Amino acid sequence: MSSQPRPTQRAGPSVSTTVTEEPPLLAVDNLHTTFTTERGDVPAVDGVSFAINEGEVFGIVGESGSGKSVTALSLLGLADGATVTADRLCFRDEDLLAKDEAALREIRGNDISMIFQDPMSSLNPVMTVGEQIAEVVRHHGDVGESQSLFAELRRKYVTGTSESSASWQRAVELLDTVGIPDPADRANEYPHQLSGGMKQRVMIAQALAGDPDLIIADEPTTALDVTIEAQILNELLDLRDEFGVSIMLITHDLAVVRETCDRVAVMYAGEMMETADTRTLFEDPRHPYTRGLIDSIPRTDDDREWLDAIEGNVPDPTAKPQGCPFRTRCDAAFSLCEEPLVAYSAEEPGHRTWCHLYNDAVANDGDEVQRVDDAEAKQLIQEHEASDDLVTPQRPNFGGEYR
Amino acid sequence: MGMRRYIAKRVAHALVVIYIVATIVFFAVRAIPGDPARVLLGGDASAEAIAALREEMGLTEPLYVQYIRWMGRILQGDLGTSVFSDQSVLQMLIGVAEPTLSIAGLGMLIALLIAIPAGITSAVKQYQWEDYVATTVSFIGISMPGFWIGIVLLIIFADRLGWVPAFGYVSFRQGIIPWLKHIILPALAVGLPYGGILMRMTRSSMMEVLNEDYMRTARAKGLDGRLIVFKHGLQNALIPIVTVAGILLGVLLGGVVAVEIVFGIQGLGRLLIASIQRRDFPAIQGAVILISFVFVFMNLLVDVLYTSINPQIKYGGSE
Amino acid sequence: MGGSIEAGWAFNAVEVLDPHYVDLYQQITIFSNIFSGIVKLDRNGEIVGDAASDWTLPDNTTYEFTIREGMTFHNGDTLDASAIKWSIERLMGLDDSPHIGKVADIESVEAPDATTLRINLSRPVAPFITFLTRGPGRAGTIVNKTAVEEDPQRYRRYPVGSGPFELTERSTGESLTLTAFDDYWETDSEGNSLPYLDEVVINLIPEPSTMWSAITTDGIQYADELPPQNARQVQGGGGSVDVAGVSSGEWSCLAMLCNDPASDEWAERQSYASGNDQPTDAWEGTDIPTTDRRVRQAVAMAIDREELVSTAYFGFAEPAHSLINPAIAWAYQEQPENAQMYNPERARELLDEAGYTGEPRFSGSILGTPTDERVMTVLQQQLSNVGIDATLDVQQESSYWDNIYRYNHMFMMYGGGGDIDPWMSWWKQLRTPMEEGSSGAWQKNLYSNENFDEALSKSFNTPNQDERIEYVREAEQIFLEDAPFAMTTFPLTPKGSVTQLKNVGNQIGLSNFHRAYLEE
Amino acid sequence: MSVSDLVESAFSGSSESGKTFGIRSDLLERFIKTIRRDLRAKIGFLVVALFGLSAIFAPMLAPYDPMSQQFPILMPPDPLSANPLGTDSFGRDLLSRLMYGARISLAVGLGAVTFGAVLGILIGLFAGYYGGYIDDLLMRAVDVMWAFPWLLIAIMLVAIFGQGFWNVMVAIGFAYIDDFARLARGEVLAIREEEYTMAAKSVGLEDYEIIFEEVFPNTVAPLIVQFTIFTARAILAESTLSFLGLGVKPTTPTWGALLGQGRGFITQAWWISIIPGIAIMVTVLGINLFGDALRDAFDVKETGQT
Repeated sequence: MSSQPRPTQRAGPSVSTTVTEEPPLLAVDNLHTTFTTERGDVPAVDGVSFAINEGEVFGIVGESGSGKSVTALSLLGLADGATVTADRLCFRDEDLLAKDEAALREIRGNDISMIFQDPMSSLNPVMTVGEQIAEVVRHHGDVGESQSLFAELRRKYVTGTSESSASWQRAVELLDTVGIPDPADRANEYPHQLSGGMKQRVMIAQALAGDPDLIIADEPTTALDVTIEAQILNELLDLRDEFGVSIMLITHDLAVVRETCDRVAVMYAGEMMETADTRTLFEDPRHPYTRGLIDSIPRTDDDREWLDAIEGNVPDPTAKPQGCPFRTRCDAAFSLCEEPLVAYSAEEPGHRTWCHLYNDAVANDGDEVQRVDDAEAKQLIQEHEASDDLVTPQRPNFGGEYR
Repeated sequence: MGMRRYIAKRVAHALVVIYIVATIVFFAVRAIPGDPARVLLGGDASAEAIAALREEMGLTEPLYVQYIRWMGRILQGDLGTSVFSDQSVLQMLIGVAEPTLSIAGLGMLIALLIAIPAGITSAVKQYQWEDYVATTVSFIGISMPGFWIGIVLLIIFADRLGWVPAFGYVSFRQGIIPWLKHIILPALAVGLPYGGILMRMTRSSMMEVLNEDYMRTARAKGLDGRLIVFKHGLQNALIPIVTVAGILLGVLLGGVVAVEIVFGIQGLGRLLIASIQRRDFPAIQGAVILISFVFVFMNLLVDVLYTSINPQIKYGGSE
Repeated sequence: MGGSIEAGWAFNAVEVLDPHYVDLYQQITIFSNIFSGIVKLDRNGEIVGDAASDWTLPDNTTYEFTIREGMTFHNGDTLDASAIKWSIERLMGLDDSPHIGKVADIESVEAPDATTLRINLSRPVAPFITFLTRGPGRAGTIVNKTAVEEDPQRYRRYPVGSGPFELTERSTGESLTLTAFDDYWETDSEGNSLPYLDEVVINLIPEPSTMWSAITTDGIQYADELPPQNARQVQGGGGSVDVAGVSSGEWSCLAMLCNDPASDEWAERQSYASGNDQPTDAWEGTDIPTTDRRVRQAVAMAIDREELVSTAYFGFAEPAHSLINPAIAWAYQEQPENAQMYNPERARELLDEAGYTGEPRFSGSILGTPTDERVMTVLQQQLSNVGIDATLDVQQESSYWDNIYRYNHMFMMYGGGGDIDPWMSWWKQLRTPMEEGSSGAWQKNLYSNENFDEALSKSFNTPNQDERIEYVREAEQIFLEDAPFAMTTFPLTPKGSVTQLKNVGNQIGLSNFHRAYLEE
Repeated sequence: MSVSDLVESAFSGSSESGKTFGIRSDLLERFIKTIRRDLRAKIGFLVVALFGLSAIFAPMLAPYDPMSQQFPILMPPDPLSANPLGTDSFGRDLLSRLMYGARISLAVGLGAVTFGAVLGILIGLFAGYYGGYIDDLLMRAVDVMWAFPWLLIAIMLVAIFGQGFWNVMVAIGFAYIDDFARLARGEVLAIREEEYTMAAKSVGLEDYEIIFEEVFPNTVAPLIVQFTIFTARAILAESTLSFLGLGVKPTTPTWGALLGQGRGFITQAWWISIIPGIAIMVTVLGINLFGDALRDAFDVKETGQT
């Protein structure tokens, strides 16, 4: 293969030149999510770009605090108190940033639904699981049951949801789909009466209820023990096959990724480190951080100590180092690392690495730098830079969304 | 089934508490200096007459005998006869309970009607003007003596504006409107401070709920804000409030006493104070028992209600 | 005419209305609308016939009454001499009645025929006739045999009388309803039957301020007692409310401890009054200034009664310079010689003479009830002006009565009401306590003076008013000389009525509706 | 669930919660920081300080002797006159009486809560620390107390022991024992198993040493908040008792007593009952604000249950 340096194109278009032809289901380009606190602005997500295609399972992996969950919340405008900006944030070419709260509500649950990390706290303790699913069905709006405030409150506090209603029927059906035994009875139970695994299945059923095109699963298995974990993951994959729904799987666990994902993005301190299809990533990890992660897989059973493979901790988001956030912990760090990060493409289409080691002006054996032509390198970086500054649409800081 | 056993257990407990209260009160009132016989016969009655009456009232017997007698009667539901009015204490209590309970009831209603919506609003609109207004008002409400609110209301609405009568009580049997007119000011006087506390409660409880994961879930489902608050939030937020509402009854009952005085209403509180001043032992005991009874059982009721709105508790109580 | 009115009584709960047990003035003012007496007091405070059309004293110990014909009780029973006989004899049998003393000297009661009632006394009792008045007297107030014998307990609360109104309904702590008694015997000068009013609803309004707003907002048309501070607002009329300050034969004073209860002379004697065999040792080794007559006189002079009237009573009282109150028209003098007058200089001199020259001259505590508080507060100030340091001890009524008979206070707020004969304010209060009989039975301050006792006895045994007045004056002079009481005021009760309500009888503090009417 | 908790939560501004341990060292520091930072604390502190000082220095500040009846009676307020707040029904200067009144009212308030706190905390600490039947016993006792509405307890005690400064103080404080007991107990239970308690045990400290040197200091934060808020309530309680005529000696001016004396004059001299009421309101409001701020500063957890 030729090691001929190729000028990397702008991130946006380059995304679309990946495996499939038709436009991606979700396209995220240079996403920034910033929380304003009295301790100053916190860039939780700091320039993230990726795309998810129809029927694909896309993994985002990173340590806790790497901004992966916030990324997910930002997509649906659920990142309270944060200001979200991006060059591009499109679902089926609809600009999500342009949508107001009401419009977003239409998307949530219907087109994109979420599964949260902790099923214990993510289900409403005072509502039967059946109702919690049924209301999504109604919200999805093709059962023709009123979902006005009054109607809903009457159902909740007075009549209860009738078991014969279409929405309830569908809820039971869904519980069955996600493999809950005698769903008709279960539907009438409260979350605290179900096991952790059951709860997570309920969450999944709930996520399916609006039959969405994309399910964002945020650490869906962390709170569960290993045996259950496998079941749940398989459940998800089956659904993908069954309904052709795409899944964005957020996890800190590369092993999970290897089992489930088609493509994966590695995040660190709110920034992208590397993205590629799963096989490539595991066979040819280019980023030192990615390598670190992969080296540590054998010890996945425990999710705290596995980072011993990489010394040090994630930097405080308010005091992130100049340039590459990882350089303080990186063995291969060198002169360019304080320069702003840009994406460098590898041979594999869609395999991109945010690490100056792969600047064409740098010669390296993948672990160590042999020679750097600083002047040329910096110039190349600036080209990337320049290509980034265009007017970025942004969603204002909504604060709490209970209006 | 669990529920029934739980209630039975709590009732038993409540009865024990009331029994102890009753006992304490029995001896407490006898520790109050002053002789009922003398009060009854008037200051200048002859020593003989007084001695005779004390005999008749059974005050000459040793304390433990009196106590046993009294307990015996209590168990037959006989609270004795008022020293002062020759009237069965039970009748007296029934007579005065209505106004007091009317005021307390309406007061609590007012409190809840103000507190819950205001609390929710200021939680949802946290750090916006609605929140600041509600919070300030509630703080002021908490900081005023109820009876003083009563005085102010009386001056404005009864004395100056003459919208409602300033004194007394008419039973609802004589018509709802007059009844309301007589108790609205007292009810406000007891309700506002109480509402203040409840509102603060609702606010903080609601704010906790708003931060819960399941509320985020609800939003991720695409439900609209109001629906989320009232369908997913409210019930959860109310769980602690229900308990509190019960506890606060004590505060409220206490408030009613002073308010009755302000509005010259012949209620339980008034009877109690008067009876203490007259050393009317049976009446005092009756009143205190009744009050503790209401208090304890309201809380029992609240506990049951609590378990019913919170599916997570098995009837082991709210411990 | 006719019509019905709402009235307000400043009282917590009017329960007992059986005149033979009634002790409180608020009760008297109610039942004197329900009952007839043998005699009654007319609007000038003169004693006139009620059930009796007339009476004579064949001798000093016999009263012979002519009883009206055709009188009936509310329950239809006829009221004749024998009914009255029964009523009096009932009282004579009630040991636990506060009024039994009034009939103690009755030897026998006879009713030879329906219209003649003869009462024989064991000895002359000058004030006896006043005992028989309908209102304050109570001894001669006529109760109904059938009703009493049916259920004496019930009778206390549901009395049956023969007065212009009958008690038809009552709800404890709330109200009593008086309905006109159709067969009431009396008619007015044009022969219209009395009473004019069909109904009087008596609301119990213990709260003074609410009583006031009630009558100003026409919630009630009559107030048995208004808070003086409000009443003073409408003095001089003009408003929709008329206020009359009426004397109910009430007097009030500062009683001063005249002897050490533990002294040899009194250790035994005090028990006749107090019933406590053990005299208090509260005074052991301490000197009691008020045992010195000069000190008592000084205290009496230290009291500025005008200021007291205006500040403590808002004008609803007469300054009291002696113990005979205005309701006793025939004996009352506003300022008899040696009357107790305000004179701080002289007071200081007297205290100097008595040897109390320090700063303060001496300290003592005043015992009183919450109702005395205003007066006490003002007195405290006035005493301090002559160098006496008084602390206030306000006790609930029950403990007040306990304390007062322990004689452990130097000063006591004390007074009486409904005293329509000097004897009523003197005999039990100031005469030397005796082991037997009522003499000095109510001694609050351990006063004793043979001459005073003597004068009282004489006045007690002389029914003839013209001779009697001599002894009364004699006793009064001794009283003023010894000053066991520092008189303060003769309180007036502010009675309020809306201007349309006319002719309520307020003699001696009563509220008699039997000639009252509403003006169209 | 006890009144203490509900009041706590009722007054808690922040929904962020989480117990703070080992705060004893920086307690004072936090105090001062709070006052400097938090507006509520500023206002509250100023108000309390203002009334506190005017109470302490009343003899120097008050224009007249609060007892001397030297003015015309029932003079309406007039800022320019000799009696800016008017006179009462004895012609005594209201401003002076208000200032002297502050002394008693505040003293009773503080005293009462101190009494309740000391007893309650002792009970709570022992109950919580020893657990078992001691716990049961003490807590049942507390339960019974709790079955009386506070006013009942107070009225009874005053009726039995008579009026007067100390009696009223105790009578009011008595009602707070159970609340403090519950709070202290809850806190102890929460931290009994904490490492340092264990450690202390293991090095063989005496129980009382552990309780007072290890456990107690760590319950301080919530207790302080509790204390502040209850002081406010105690002042209200005092006013109610005095108003009912069951307060400190009827003749001594306390805010409640002033209110009570004004009662008979509502229609003609509103100021006698309104002005002391305002004084009470402002003070209590101040204390409440302060307590509220403290809670946030100490980040005291609001528990739903006992």
